[in-house]
Amino acid sequence: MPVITPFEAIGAALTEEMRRDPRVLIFGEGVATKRHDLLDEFGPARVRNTPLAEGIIAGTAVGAAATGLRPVIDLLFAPFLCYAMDQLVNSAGKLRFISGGQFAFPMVTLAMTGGGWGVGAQHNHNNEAWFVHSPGLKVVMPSSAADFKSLLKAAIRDNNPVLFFIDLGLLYQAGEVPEGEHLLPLGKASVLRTGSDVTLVSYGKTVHACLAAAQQLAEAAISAEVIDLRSLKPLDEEAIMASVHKTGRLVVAHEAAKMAGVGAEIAAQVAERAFADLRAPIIRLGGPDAPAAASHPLEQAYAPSAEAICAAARSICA
Amino acid sequence: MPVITPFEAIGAALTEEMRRDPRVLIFGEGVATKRHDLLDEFGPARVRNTPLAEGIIAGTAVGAAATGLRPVIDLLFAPFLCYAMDQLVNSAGKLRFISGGQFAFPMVTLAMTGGGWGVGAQHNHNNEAWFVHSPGLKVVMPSSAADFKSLLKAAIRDNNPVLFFIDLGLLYQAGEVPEGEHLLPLGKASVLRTGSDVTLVSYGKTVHACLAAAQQLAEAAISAEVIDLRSLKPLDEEAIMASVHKTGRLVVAHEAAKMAGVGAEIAAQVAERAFADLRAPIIRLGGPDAPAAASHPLEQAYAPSAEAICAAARSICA
Amino acid sequence: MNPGWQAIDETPLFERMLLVRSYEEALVAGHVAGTVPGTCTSVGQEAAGVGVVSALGGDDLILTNHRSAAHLLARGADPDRLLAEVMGRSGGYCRGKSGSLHISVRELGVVLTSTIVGGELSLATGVALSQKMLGRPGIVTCFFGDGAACEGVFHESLNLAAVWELPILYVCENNQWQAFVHRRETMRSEHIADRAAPYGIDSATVDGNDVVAVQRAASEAAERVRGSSRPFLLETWTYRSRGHFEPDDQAYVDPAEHAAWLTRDPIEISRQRLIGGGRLTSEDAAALATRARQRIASAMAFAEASPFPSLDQLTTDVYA
Amino acid sequence: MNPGWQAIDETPLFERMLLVRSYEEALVAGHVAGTVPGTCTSVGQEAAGVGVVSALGGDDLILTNHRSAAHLLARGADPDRLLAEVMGRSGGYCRGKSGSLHISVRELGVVLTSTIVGGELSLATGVALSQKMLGRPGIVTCFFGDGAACEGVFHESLNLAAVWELPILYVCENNQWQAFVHRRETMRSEHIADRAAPYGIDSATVDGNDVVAVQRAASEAAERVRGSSRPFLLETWTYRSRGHFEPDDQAYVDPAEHAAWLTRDPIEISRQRLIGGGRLTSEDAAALATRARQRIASAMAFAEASPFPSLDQLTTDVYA
Ligand SMILES: Cc1ncc(C[n+]2csc(CCOP(=O)(O)OP(=O)(O)O)c2C)c(N)n1
Ligand SMILES: Cc1ncc(C[n+]2csc(CCOP(=O)(O)OP(=O)(O)O)c2C)c(N)n1
Ligand SMILES: [Mg+2]
Ligand SMILES: [Mg+2]
Repeated sequence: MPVITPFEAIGAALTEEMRRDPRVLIFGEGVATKRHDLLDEFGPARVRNTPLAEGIIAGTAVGAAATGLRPVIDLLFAPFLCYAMDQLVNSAGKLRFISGGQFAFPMVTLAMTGGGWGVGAQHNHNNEAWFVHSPGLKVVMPSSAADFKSLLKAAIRDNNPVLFFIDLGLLYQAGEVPEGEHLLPLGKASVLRTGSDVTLVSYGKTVHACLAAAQQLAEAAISAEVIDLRSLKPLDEEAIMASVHKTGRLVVAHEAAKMAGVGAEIAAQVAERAFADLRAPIIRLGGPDAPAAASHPLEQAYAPSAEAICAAARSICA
Repeated sequence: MPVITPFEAIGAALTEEMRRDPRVLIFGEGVATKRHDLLDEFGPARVRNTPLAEGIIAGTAVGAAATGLRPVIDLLFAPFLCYAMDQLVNSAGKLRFISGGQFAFPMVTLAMTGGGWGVGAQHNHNNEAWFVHSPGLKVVMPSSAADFKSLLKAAIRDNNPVLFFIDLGLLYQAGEVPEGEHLLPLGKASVLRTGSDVTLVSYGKTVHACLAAAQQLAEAAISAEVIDLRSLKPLDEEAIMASVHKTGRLVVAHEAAKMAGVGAEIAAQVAERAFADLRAPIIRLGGPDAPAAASHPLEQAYAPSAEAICAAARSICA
Repeated sequence: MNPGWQAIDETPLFERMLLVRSYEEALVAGHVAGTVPGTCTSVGQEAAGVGVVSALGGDDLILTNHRSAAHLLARGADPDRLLAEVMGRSGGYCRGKSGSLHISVRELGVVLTSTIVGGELSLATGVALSQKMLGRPGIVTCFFGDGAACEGVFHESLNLAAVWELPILYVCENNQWQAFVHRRETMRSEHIADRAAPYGIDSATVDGNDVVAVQRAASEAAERVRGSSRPFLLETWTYRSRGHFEPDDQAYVDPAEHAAWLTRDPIEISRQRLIGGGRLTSEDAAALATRARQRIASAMAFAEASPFPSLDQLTTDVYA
Repeated sequence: MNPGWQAIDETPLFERMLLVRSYEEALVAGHVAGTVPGTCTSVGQEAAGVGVVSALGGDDLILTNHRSAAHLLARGADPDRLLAEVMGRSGGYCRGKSGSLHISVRELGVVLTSTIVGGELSLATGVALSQKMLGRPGIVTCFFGDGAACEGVFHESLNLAAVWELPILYVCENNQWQAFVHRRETMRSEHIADRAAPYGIDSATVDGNDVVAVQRAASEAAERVRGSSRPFLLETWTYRSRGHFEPDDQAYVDPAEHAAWLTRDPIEISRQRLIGGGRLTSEDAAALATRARQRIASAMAFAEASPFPSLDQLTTDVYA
């Protein structure tokens, strides 16, 4: 199987979908420069650089999606989504409902997030929970090169606005990506490791910390099940419930701030729907309720480590 | 004790604080028109109408706050905060940290939210959870005329950026407001009714639904404790833990969408810190994961009712 | 279609304006009676809306905002379904989910109405991009207010439309007011049209209270957009005679300015020209006004008879 | 202080430019060596930054962005603490929390640096409002790029500054590039200065590679802001000689354009004028260059010796 990076996997997904469907186009600040292979193949009408203006980039995508195109936009870093919140939340997320179903918004918004480049809090801010809390949107955040490709293809074919978050720490982590057409349904989690003592739920980069933690736990004779959510909205509640039903213990981990993060929603669902199964407190690990620093050691310490996840699991498996 | 509306209580708080501190000023779209009493007393330099541009209104407040003024801005309706997310989140919330503590941002942002006027999803959207999930901000949402005044005064004196959400449904609900200087600390919840069987946690308008539910529950010989959070960030975890320690049961209710709302954070904290106290599943009630409709019956059905809260409590007190 | 002054038949425009006025008078009366929620009326701006819309072709698309009655009715929207929507009934164009502030009517080409000020400006570029890339004939007309021209997205929208050569007719209804703030307080120049040139966009300003002048200016502007596939900005200079949102005592309005504009009521200007030109008798004009009122009365009956949406509608139309 | 052409002593400006160049050459070398994170350099723009900052008074405030080395060093920032900040060390001006992209130095009046493009434009109005309402003498200088002029907040900022009569000197460093996109692709006009007039703001454009011309134009502009308490927009026409962010192969750059601009290197222009005018010998110039390099070498030593922040710094400086 070919081994490629998520950056390449995203390019491959875009290429395949743009070949398949002439309505698919991509635009953003520097997209045509950085993805010149796409520009060469599909031309300047379908691969566009834009002025530096996230609001109108997103608004243009919303208007185009409602009227027959299937735009993919690159808004670069997640904090820049702040300039496009009206278009993404008030327009893309709400105008289908407000219009009584007259419009659909098949569009994908790409945004990088998380630590890795030491660029500080105005580039590194995991705000995906905002969009999970907003109606009419879907939210995807892959953890492997193969998933980047399959999930992006599925997102492009979805008829709803999808926020596609790219964990910076993974962008150049090459992995095996099967040739040919592979799509993953949005809203289905994947069990990366089965276990019976504790369930570790995560997404994006932190999935790998969970896998490492599970390895360490195995050495301590604790059997951990690792769930990669893949999609945060829709959220695969059933996969989580099924696992907790089996293990009775839950640890949720993500790089985003713990406070009111996606982990809170997962913990709350389990505390409501799987209470009878629970044998121990639900532990959440997430970033501190603080901006992310540029300084390398602080940036790296922001996200939950395998050690911290392992320790949390041990504390409830005692 | 004088009986005034929250609209008047806000005016009273502004008047007292502007008298006390010449650095306090207020601006926004139509502020000088709608609050002409303030304009008359404090003049056009401290009470300003602005162009229709939420981004620069908020940015101006951030820049002014960092350099010696204490601005209050009125951004009207919560969905309009979408135009000011960069200034509120990336600047006000992060620049203190990014600068290594060189700046502080004593500013208050007013925004109305919730149902009541039948104006639809682009005016009615409870997005307070976004700001609870964002670092460096404080979030306040009062439930009574007296609290509107005391909490706004405290917010104006706070040295951090405070999002002050005004539940539309309460704006003209008159209540007793004590004369003179009363401040409430941000981050302290209030127990509006003590009980022993179940804890009902809420904020804003839904607090009144919880009180009504508690009344109905009492008739069914179920003793409910009602907690009004008042401030969502900082969140009064201790008050919640103390109550759940006593009751062993928790129902959280708010008008904001249940999915990844503030209720999730509260449920998750209890499931982690008070697991041993819990005698039943934690129930959350919140709006559906959908935009709010303009149509009156739909708008009213969006928020959790006293009946729904009562039924939820009964279901876990059986 | 680019009719010169002579060619324009003013009577149908006059009738449309009467329909809009009757419709909004019914909204106001209903609000006072407590049967209709508050709305943003376009009383005084009927010519600006009717004049532009009547200059468009059937393929052309329209984006509008919270003050849309003239645009919708001029485009041929059914008063029954409009009123039902305003009153939150299931028979409304948006099943009662929109209410008055963001009514879209896709079948008429009125798309993506937003009540977020500037929303229409942020969406128009994408609609025009679809028209251009999918090779559709119609141009995109984007109605916005002088206040919306203060939002940053105005700048972003015009700049992108110019750079990408998008077929957009930007129409700014400069009605002097931005909710409770006068235009004077929010910008140093009187005219929004002044702002187009730096983007490389041509513009014009027209008396927005003269429906014939508006129709002609809009026809010319639309032809330029059609011919060049480039954006153009038309400013209609008009006045919001009633308040921002019902109810509104307008205590903040300068009575002299208000009175001066009332003497230039667009319907009265049209009526006098039609009668003066011998194209209508005052009896004809009165009869047309009566017919408009009757049409709206039956629409009100339809709306009041239309049921509210059922509660399952809380979660429908969220995802495609 | 409004020095005419004659009055300007170019040598200190030349020295400042040398310091900036040496500093950024050290950043680039350190990046190649793996000891310094990637940065946005202002190589080629030294005159634009140094010329403006040297025209300001001690009371004046500065807002800048991600490409700030010339502004900071011209203002007198300590290279030790700057380099420490870029390298994420506790000895940096922001304790290592900022890194290179948003360095503020309050003690020098460099406030609220933001790397959000347009951030400086959204904050400058508030800083100027404080200056005005608190009766402080200094004006506010806001540095931004040609790309930032495409963000909506540019429009909102200029409009508000004009309406509220805020003492802001807007300085657009038009370096032809917006990250990986040429200015040509994002706007129809060449000059940002063209955009000021509709707001009622005066503007000027100056050769940004001639430090003396920039200094003079900035002095005049600053005096106008001081005298009128009104905003003014100065555009410095310059070029980003290196990539957007280290590393950057600039494969997307037109070699002819690049070569043409390299012949107008601001430091070389200044050097030749100083030597030509007999104010420096080439030996003097070389000695100044050496001194600048030495200063940066010792700064690098300081930065490398400065410890990383301790982990408790993860949650400090969040709330006041
Ligand atoms: C982003 C946003 N800010 C504020 C409002 C509240 N609001 C609704 S209409 C309006 C005035 C708009 O003025 P203008 O653009 O001139 O349009 P007009 O109402 O005069 O037709 C305001 C402030 C809003 N709906 N959206
Ligand atoms: C809101 C936002 N969008 C995009 C970026 C990424 N970015 C950083 S600098 C830059 C180019 C800015 O161009 P310009 O304003 O001309 O400044 P220059 O870099 O040329 O000095 C971009 C796109 C950002 N930091 N913030
Ligand atoms: Mg207006
Ligand atoms: Mg540039």
